[in-house]
Amino acid sequence: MIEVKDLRKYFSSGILKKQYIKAVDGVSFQIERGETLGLVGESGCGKTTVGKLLLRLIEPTSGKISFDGIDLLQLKKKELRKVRPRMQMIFQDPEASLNPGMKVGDSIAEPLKLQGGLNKREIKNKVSELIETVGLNPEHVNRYPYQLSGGQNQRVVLARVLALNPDFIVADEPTSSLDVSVQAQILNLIRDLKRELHLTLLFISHDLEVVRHMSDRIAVMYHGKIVEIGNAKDIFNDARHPYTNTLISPASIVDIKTTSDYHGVSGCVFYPGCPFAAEICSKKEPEMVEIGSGHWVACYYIS
Amino acid sequence: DEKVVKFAGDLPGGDWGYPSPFGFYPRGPGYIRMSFGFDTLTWKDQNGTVIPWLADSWEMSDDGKTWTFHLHEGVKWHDGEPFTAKDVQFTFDYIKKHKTSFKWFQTLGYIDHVDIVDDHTVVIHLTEPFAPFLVDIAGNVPIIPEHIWKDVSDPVKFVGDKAVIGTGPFKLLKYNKEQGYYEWEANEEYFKGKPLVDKLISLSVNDPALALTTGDIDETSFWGRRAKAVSAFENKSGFGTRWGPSYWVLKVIFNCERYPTNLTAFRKAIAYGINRTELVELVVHGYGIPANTGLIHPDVTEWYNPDLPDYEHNVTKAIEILNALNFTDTDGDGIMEYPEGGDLEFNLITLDKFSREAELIKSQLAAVGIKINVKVMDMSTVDGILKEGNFFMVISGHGGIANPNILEKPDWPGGTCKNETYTALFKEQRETMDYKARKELVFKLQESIAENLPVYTLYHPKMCCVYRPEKLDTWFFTKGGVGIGIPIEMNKLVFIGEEEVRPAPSLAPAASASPGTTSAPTPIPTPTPEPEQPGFDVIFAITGLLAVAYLVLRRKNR
Amino acid sequence: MTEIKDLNRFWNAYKESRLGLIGLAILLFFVTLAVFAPYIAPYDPHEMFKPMEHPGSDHLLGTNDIGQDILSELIYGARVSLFIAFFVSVVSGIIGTAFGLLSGYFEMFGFFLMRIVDAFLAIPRLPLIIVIAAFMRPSIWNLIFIFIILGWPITTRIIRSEVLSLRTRNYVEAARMVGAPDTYILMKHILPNVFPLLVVRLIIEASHVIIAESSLSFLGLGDPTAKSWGMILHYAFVYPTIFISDLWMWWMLPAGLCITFTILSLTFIGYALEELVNPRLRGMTRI
Amino acid sequence: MTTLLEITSLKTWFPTRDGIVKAVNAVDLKIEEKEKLGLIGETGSGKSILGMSIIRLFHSSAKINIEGKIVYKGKDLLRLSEEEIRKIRGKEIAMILQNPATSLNPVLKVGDQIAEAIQLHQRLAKRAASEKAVEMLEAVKIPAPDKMANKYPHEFSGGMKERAMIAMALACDPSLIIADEPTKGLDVTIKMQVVKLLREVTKQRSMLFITHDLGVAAEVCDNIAVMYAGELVEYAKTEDIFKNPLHPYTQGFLNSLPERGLKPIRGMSPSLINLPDGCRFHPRCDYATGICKTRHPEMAEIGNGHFVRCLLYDRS
Amino acid sequence: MHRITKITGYVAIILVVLSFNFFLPRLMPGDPLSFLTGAPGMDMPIVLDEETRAKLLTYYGLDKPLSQQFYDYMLGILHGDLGWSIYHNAPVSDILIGALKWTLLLVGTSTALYMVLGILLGAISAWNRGGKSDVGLLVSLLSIGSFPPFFLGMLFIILFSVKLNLFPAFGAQTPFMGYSSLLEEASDILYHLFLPATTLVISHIGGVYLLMRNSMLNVIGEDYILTARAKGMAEWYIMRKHAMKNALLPITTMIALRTGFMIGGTILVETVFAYPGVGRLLFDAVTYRDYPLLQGAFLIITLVIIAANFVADMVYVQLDPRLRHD
Ligand SMILES: Nc1ncnc2c1ncn2[C@@H]1O[C@H](COP(=O)(O)OP(=O)(O)OP(=O)(O)O)[C@@H](O)[C@H]1O
Ligand SMILES: Nc1ncnc2c1ncn2[C@@H]1O[C@H](COP(=O)(O)OP(=O)(O)OP(=O)(O)O)[C@@H](O)[C@H]1O
Ligand SMILES: [Mg+2]
Ligand SMILES: [Mg+2]
Repeated sequence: MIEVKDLRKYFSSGILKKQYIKAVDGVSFQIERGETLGLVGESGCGKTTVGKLLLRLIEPTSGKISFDGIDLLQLKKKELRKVRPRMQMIFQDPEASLNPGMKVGDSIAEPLKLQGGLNKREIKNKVSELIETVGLNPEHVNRYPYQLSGGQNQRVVLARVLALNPDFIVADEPTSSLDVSVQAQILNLIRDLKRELHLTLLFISHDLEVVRHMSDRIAVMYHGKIVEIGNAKDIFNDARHPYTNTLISPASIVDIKTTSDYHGVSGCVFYPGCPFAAEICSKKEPEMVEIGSGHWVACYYIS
Repeated sequence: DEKVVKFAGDLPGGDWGYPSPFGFYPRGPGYIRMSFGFDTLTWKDQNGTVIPWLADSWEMSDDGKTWTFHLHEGVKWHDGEPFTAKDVQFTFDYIKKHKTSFKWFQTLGYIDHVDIVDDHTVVIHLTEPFAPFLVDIAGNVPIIPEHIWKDVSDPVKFVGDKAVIGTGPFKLLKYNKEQGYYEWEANEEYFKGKPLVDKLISLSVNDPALALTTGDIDETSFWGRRAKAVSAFENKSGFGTRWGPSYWVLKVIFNCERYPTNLTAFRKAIAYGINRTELVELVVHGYGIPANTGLIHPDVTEWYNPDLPDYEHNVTKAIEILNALNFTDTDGDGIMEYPEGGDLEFNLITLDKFSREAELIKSQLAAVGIKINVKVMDMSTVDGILKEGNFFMVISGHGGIANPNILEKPDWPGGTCKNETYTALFKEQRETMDYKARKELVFKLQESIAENLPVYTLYHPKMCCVYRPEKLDTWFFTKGGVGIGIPIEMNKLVFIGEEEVRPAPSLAPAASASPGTTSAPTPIPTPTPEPEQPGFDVIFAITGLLAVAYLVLRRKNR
Repeated sequence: MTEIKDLNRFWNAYKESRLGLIGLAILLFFVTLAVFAPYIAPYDPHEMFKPMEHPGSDHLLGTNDIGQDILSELIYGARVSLFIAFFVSVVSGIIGTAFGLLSGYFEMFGFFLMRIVDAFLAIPRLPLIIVIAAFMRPSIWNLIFIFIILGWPITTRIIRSEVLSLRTRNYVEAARMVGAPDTYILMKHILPNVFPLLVVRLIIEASHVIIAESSLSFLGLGDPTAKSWGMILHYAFVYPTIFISDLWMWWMLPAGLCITFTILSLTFIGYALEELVNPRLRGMTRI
Repeated sequence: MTTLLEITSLKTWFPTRDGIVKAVNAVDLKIEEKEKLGLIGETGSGKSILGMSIIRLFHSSAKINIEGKIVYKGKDLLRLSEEEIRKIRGKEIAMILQNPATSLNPVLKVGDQIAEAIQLHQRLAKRAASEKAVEMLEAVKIPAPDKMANKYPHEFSGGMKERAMIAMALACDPSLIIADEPTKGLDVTIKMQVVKLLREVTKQRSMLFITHDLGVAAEVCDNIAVMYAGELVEYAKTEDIFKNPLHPYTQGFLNSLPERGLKPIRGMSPSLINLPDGCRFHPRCDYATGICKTRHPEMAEIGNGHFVRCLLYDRS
Repeated sequence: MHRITKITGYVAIILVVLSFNFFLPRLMPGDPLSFLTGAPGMDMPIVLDEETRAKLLTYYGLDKPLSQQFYDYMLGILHGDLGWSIYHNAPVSDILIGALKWTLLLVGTSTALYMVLGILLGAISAWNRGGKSDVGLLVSLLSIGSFPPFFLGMLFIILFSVKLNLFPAFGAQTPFMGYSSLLEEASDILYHLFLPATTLVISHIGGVYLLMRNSMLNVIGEDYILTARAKGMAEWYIMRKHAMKNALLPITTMIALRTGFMIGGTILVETVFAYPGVGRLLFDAVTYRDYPLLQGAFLIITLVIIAANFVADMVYVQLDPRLRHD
C-alpha cells in the first residue's frame, strides 16, 4: 500500500549560511494493506515529519513515496487533491485540529462539501452517521470545539477523518494529550474502526506500550533514521538495537549521554549515546541488516 | 545701565539668514536685519524722502546716465578701517560680478561702471537712464569693505565676523540660526551718532502677542487679520501702538490665455462679482482697505492714481456682462452655462493662508452664477502652476507696491498677461527722469491695469507695531517702505533718533525719486500714524447684516 | 477568538468591560453628532455671523474669526474627522488584510511584500506625510489617500504574522488534507480567525488617523475648506490673541477635547477588544 | 515515624463567573518524615491544586478560598502571614513544578536561579551561593556543573532542565518536596534517569509526588493516594494499590493502561462546579447501586493502612 | 545570519529612502529657486530673467541631468557631504547638526522619561491587576495619552506660561543670556525643555505603559514566576528580577520604533513651543523646496530610526540569552 524509499527532509534556516536540520534522513519502509505500522522514537526524532511527508503536507527533500502504486511525488496539485481524501492524518492535539470558529458538525461536513456530489440532506445524514460511529451524541453537532472535552474533540477529528472513507490514516500521537482513561477510549475506538473499515495505519507515538497495543509491526526511529523495524512481537521480545533496548527497559540503561550535536556525526546516529559503541560506529553509518523474517536492524554491534 | 530692545517679527520663524549682504534670505525682514550693519549711499526718512547717508550729496548728468556722489568723510568700518570711494567702487564691481549672490539683483543690470574721482567722490555710470536709481540702487545696495571682500570668491559661503563688518549703526554680536536669534550691539562710533539702544535682539517666538505680554519681547508688529491682536494692547498701560500701511496687496491673478478668463469683459464681471468691502471686513476684520485697482498703494501719494475704477460690488452688473457674453443660466440651477454648454465652473487656486479669502470669493461668485472650486496648495506648487500657466484664477499677494517698479509685471508671479503697449509704456516710464512726466506715465500704467484687469486687486492690509515705550518710543513706518519698499517699522533711523539725522532742507538735493531737478516736490505732510480704530460694533453689525443678506441671497439661489 | 464569531457571546463578554462600554458610549455620541449634524447643529457651519462673538444664547460657543458658529463647526467637524478615520481604517484594513493573507500564505509573495513593507515602515511616518501632503493638494481625498498608503503596511504585517501562525495550525492542514483549495482555506479558515485581531487593529488605526489628520491640519497641511476639528484648532492657533485672551476656552478647548475624547473612546474600545482577543488578558481587569 | 505534615479537611475553591470550582474538596492527608507519597488521578482532579495549596502557591490572578488546616511541624500553614509562608517556601517545603521547559526563567542563568534561593534563605553572600548552586548541579549529576551554571535554560536539554529544577528544589535542604509531575513530557529513557535521581536525592526527605504515570509512581512511592473530583478516594501502600485496588475508580484507572488491556472507564469526568450528588464516581461506576446516588461515602480504613471511599466497602 | 539579513535590509532601506527623497521633490511642481526669486505670497517680488536663472541653476548644480545630480548626491553622501542648503544658505550638515542637537535633547530626555515611567507604571499596574492602583493607572494613562500632542502643548502654554507664568512658552534657551556658569546654562536649557518634554512624555507614556502592562500580564501567567514564588522570593523581587526582564523583551522593538519616529514626529511640539529642531527644519525645507536640506533631513531622520532599530536589536539580544549566540 505504502512504500517509502530513502525519504529525506532537511529543514533549512538562515539565508546566507544555510543550516540544515535533518529531520528525516533516509527513511525506507513499507506498509501492507490493512496493516498498522507503529513508529516510535524520542521527541523530535522526526516522527511527525515522516507522517506529514507521507501525505505530502510538506515536500520532501528527496526520496520516493508510492501510495497504492501511485508515485505521490510526481502528482500535480490538482491530481494530488484527488488522491488526498484517501489518506488522512489525525494530529496530536485535538483542539488545535478543529477550527475554533466552526461548529464541530460543520467541521465534519467540510470534507464532504469539498468533495462534492452530495446534497445538503445527504451530508447531514452522513454527519449524523459519523457522529454515531465515533460514539458522540447528535446534540454535539452544534457545539463549538471549546464546548467539548479533549476526548470528545478527538472523536470529532476522527469522524472528520473518516468522512471521506480513507484507505490510509496517519495517527500522530492521537492520545498523548489525553488522560489515560480517555486515551483508552480513543485507542480502542481507533482499533475497532480499523478492523471494521480495513484501514491501513501509521501509528506514531513515543509511548512504547501504546504502540505495542496498536501495531502489527513497529519501526524505531532515532534522530531522523529508522534504526530497527520488525514485527511487534520481535521488537518487544527480541530487540536488537541498543536504542530499542533503552526504550523497552529504560531502567536498564543508565545515563545515556545526551548530546544535542548529533548532526555532525558521520557514523551511526546513536554512536554518541551508545554504551556498546566501537570505533567503527563513529566512522561509517551502519546498513540495515535483516536478522529475522522482516526484522531489520542498523547496528554494527548486532551484525 | 544697558539699554536692550528685543523684538520679534510677525512672520513665523525668526531666522532670516546671515545678516551679511549675501547671506540674508530674500524677504523684507532679512534685508532689514542686514541693513543694521551695512549702509547705503542714500536712505529714506519717515516721509519717504531720500536723504543723504554715506553720500552727503549727489548730482545727476542731464542724460540721467551718470551720477556723482560726494561721500561723507570720517566714516569708519566696524574694524576701524576708513571708508573711502574705493570701497564704493569695489562694491558695485563686486556685486555686479556676483550678481546672483546678492539677492536683490534685479536692478544691477543698469550699472555700467564706477569711477573714482577722489577719496570721497565716485561717479556711477549707468547703461541707460534709470529713474528710480536713487532709491532702487543707491538706496538699496549695501556698501561693503574692499579690504575684506576682495579675496572672497564665493560671497554666499563667506560667513563669520568679517563678513558682517559694515559701517552701520549696529555690529552683529551673535547669530543663532537654529533658534532664529540675532544680537547686535551699538556701533559707538557711528557717523550719524551713537544709537539710542545699546543692544538690539531679534527673536523667534511662537506667539508674538503672548511674548509681548510676558515681557519676552519689547516690540513686534501685527499685520492684516492678525492686527486684531492689537486691540488687546491698545488701551493697556505700558504699551504703545503705531499704525501704518503695509505695502502689500492681495490680488486675483487671471489667466489671460485661457478661455474664459482671457476675455476682459469676463474678468470685469468677476471684479463686479467680488465684494471687496466684505472681504476686508470679514477676513481681515477691517484691518485693511480695499485695494487700488492699479496696484500702487494709496498712501504713496506721489505715484498713486486716485481716479481709477474700483468695480464696486454689483451682482446685477456682473450678470449683465456675463449674459452679454452669452453666459446664461439655462437650466436654472443657479450656475451659468458656457455658451457652448456645460456649467461655468473652474478652480480657484490659492495658498493655505488665503483660504478664507478664497472661500468668501467662492460664495460671492456663486451669487453671480459662477461655480468656483477652491484648491489650496503650498507656495512652491502654486509657483509652479503659475509658471506653467495651468490655472484660471489664483489668489496671491505680494509687497513692493510703493514703488512703480512693481508695475513691470502686474500679474507677477504669473506670466500669462502680455500687453506690448503696456510693456513699452513701462519702459518709457523707467527712463523718464522728469518727475511729472514719469508720474503721468505711472498713472497710465495703473489705468491700464484697472481697465484691462490682468489682475484684480483685493485689499491692502494694515499694519501695527506694538511696543513698550519705556524701552524705545521712536518706532515709525516709513512712507513708501524702507529701502526698495519694505513696509516695516524697522527703519534704522528708529534706533538713531530721527531728529539728529533728518537732513536740513537745504541739504536735500532731491526728494523722493525725482532726481536731477532742483524743484523738489512739496514735501508730503507727515501723516501722523493715526491709530485707526474702526468701530467694531458697527463693523460687526454690518458684517452680520451682510452675512444675513448673503445667506438670504444664497437660499434664494437654491 | 471564537467569541467574535458568536455575536451574542461576544457582546456578553464585551459588556463585562466597563472601559469598553464607556468608550462605546462616547463614540456613539460622536457618531450621532456626525450622522445627524444637520438636525443637531444650530447653524450651517459655513454661515457667517458677527465674528469673534463670545458664548451667548445665540451662539453657545461663540463665533470664530469669520463669524461661523463654533458649535456648529464642531458638530459638523465630527463628520469630517470620523469619516476620514473610518474610511481610512476600513480601506487600509481591507488592503492590509488582503496583502497580509496573501503574503502570509504564499511564501515567495510574502517575502517580497515584506521587504516593501519594511521600507514603508522605516520611512518616518509624520515627515513622510508632511512631504506628501505638501506636494499634493490638501484635500480630504488626498489626505485619505496618504493615510491609506501609510496605514496598510502595518496591518499587513500584523495580519501576516497571525496568518503565519494560523497556517501551521492543524485544522488548516486538515483542510488541505481533504483537498480544500487555497482560496477556500484562506477565506474559510484563516480570515475568520484573523478577524478579531483585525478589528482591534482597525480601531487603533482609526485613532491614529484622527491624530494624524488633526496634526496635519494643525500644521496647515490639512484641507482648509473642510470643517474638521483639526482645522478648527488650526485657525484658533493662528489667531493672534488666542493665548492672551479667553478665546481659547470656547474656540480651542472644545475642538481639542472632541479630538481627545474620540481618541479616548477608540482607545478604550481597542483595549476592551484586545482583552477579549488576547486570552491571556481576558478577564484580568473587570473595568 | 513522625508526622511531618498533616492536612485536615482542606478545601480549595475557586469562585469564577460560572460558579465555584471545587478543586480540592475536604481532603485529609498525612505525610510522615521521609515518606514518599504518591498522588495520582486523572486530569483536573485537583492534584496540582492540592500540592500548591500546601504552600499557598497560586498564580496571582486566581481568586481563591482556602479552608481547613495544614499543620507543618506544629504550624498551621494556612494561618501564617504572607511573609512567614515565604520563609517556608523553598526553605522548608520546596516545589517542583509541572513543566521544566516553562518553569525556568529563560533570561536568567540557571546557576543564578538556583543561587538566589540559597542567598535568600541561607543568608549567604552571592559568591558562596553561586558555589553552592554549582554543588547542587553536581548533586543532580549535571556534567561540568561549573560551566553549566553559567548557561541559560535554553542551552539545557529537557532532562537537564528537569534536573536543574530538582537541584533548585533541593538547594535549601527542604524537609518536604512537592513534585508535580516532574516527568511529564520527558522521553522514556530520560524519564527513568530523572526518576532514579529523584529517588536518590529524597532518601532523607519526604516527598509528595504528583503524577499521571503509574509506572513511575510505583518506582518512587511508599504510599499512594488516588484522587477523583477533588477528593481522595483511596489511600494505600504502593503495592496494595497495584495489586489490590479497591475503589472502582482506581481499578478502572489501572485497567485503562495499555499494559493492562486498555479498558477505559466509561463516561466523562465530572465538572468540579456541579459535582454529582452522593458518590462522586457513581455515574461512571459499574458497581453503583441506588444508594451511591444519594449517599456520599466517607474515607474508611479497610485494613492495614488501606483506606477507601466507597460504599461497597462500607461496613456500617 | 539574522544580523546580515538585517543589515542588508537597512542598507536597502537607506537606498530606497535616498532615492525616494531625491526624486520625489524633483517630480513635484515648484522649484527651489522660487523662494529666492520671490514666490507667491511673499513680500518682495523679484523678477528673474532667464540668464540669472540659468546662472543660479548652475550655481546650485540643478542644471545638470537628473542622473548626474543623483550621482553627485550619492557621491557627496559617501564623502559625508550633504550639500549646501539653498534657503538657509549654509552647509546642510551644519544646519542639521544645529537642529538635531535640540531634537535629540528633547527626544532623548522625554524618551528616557516616558520609557522608564511607562515601564515602571505598566509593571506595577500589571502586578496589581484588577486592583485600585491598576484601574487608576490604566484609566488615567489611557486618558492623558489621548490628548493630541499639539493640543496638550497649547494647554500647557496657557496654563503654565500664561496663567501661572512658571515656564517659558517658547524657545530652547533664554536668548543671549550670557551664562556665568555651565550649571546656569544647563538649568536654563532644562527650564525651557520642561514643557515640550512633558508634552511628549505625556503623549507617549500611555502607549508604552499599555505595552508593558500587556506584556507583563503575559509574563505573570508564566510558570517561572510560580517557580520563583515557590522558592520563597519576595514579590517585589520577583517582579523586578523575573518578570520585568521578560516582559521587556517583546516591547523593546516597539519602543525603538517609537523613538525613531519621534525624531521626525516632534515637529508638532516644536511648532507649538517654537523649539528649534529637525521637524521644523524639514517642514521649512519642504515649503521652500530646499532639495539638499530636504534630502539631508530625511536621511538623518531615517538614519536615526534605523539606528534606533539597531540599538533595539542589540538590546534585545542582550536581554534575551536565547539569541545571544547566533
Ligand atoms: N517546519 C519546520 N522547520 C524547521 N524545523 C522543523 C520543522 N518541523 C520540524 N522541524 C524539526 O525537525 C525535527 C523533527 O521534528 P518532528 O516534529 O518530526 O519530531 P517528532 O518526532 O514528531 O517529535 P515529537 O515527539 O516531539 O512530536 C525536530 O528537530 C524539529 O525541530
Ligand atoms: N485559578 C483557577 N480558577 C478556576 N479554576 C481553577 C484554577 N486553577 C485550577 N482550576 C481548576 O481546578 C481543577 C484542578 O486542577 P489541577 O491543576 O489541580 O488538576 P490536576 O489534577 O493537577 O490535573 P493535571 O493532571 O492535568 O495536572 C481543574 O478543573 C482546574 O480547571
Ligand atoms: Mg511529533
Ligand atoms: Mg496538575
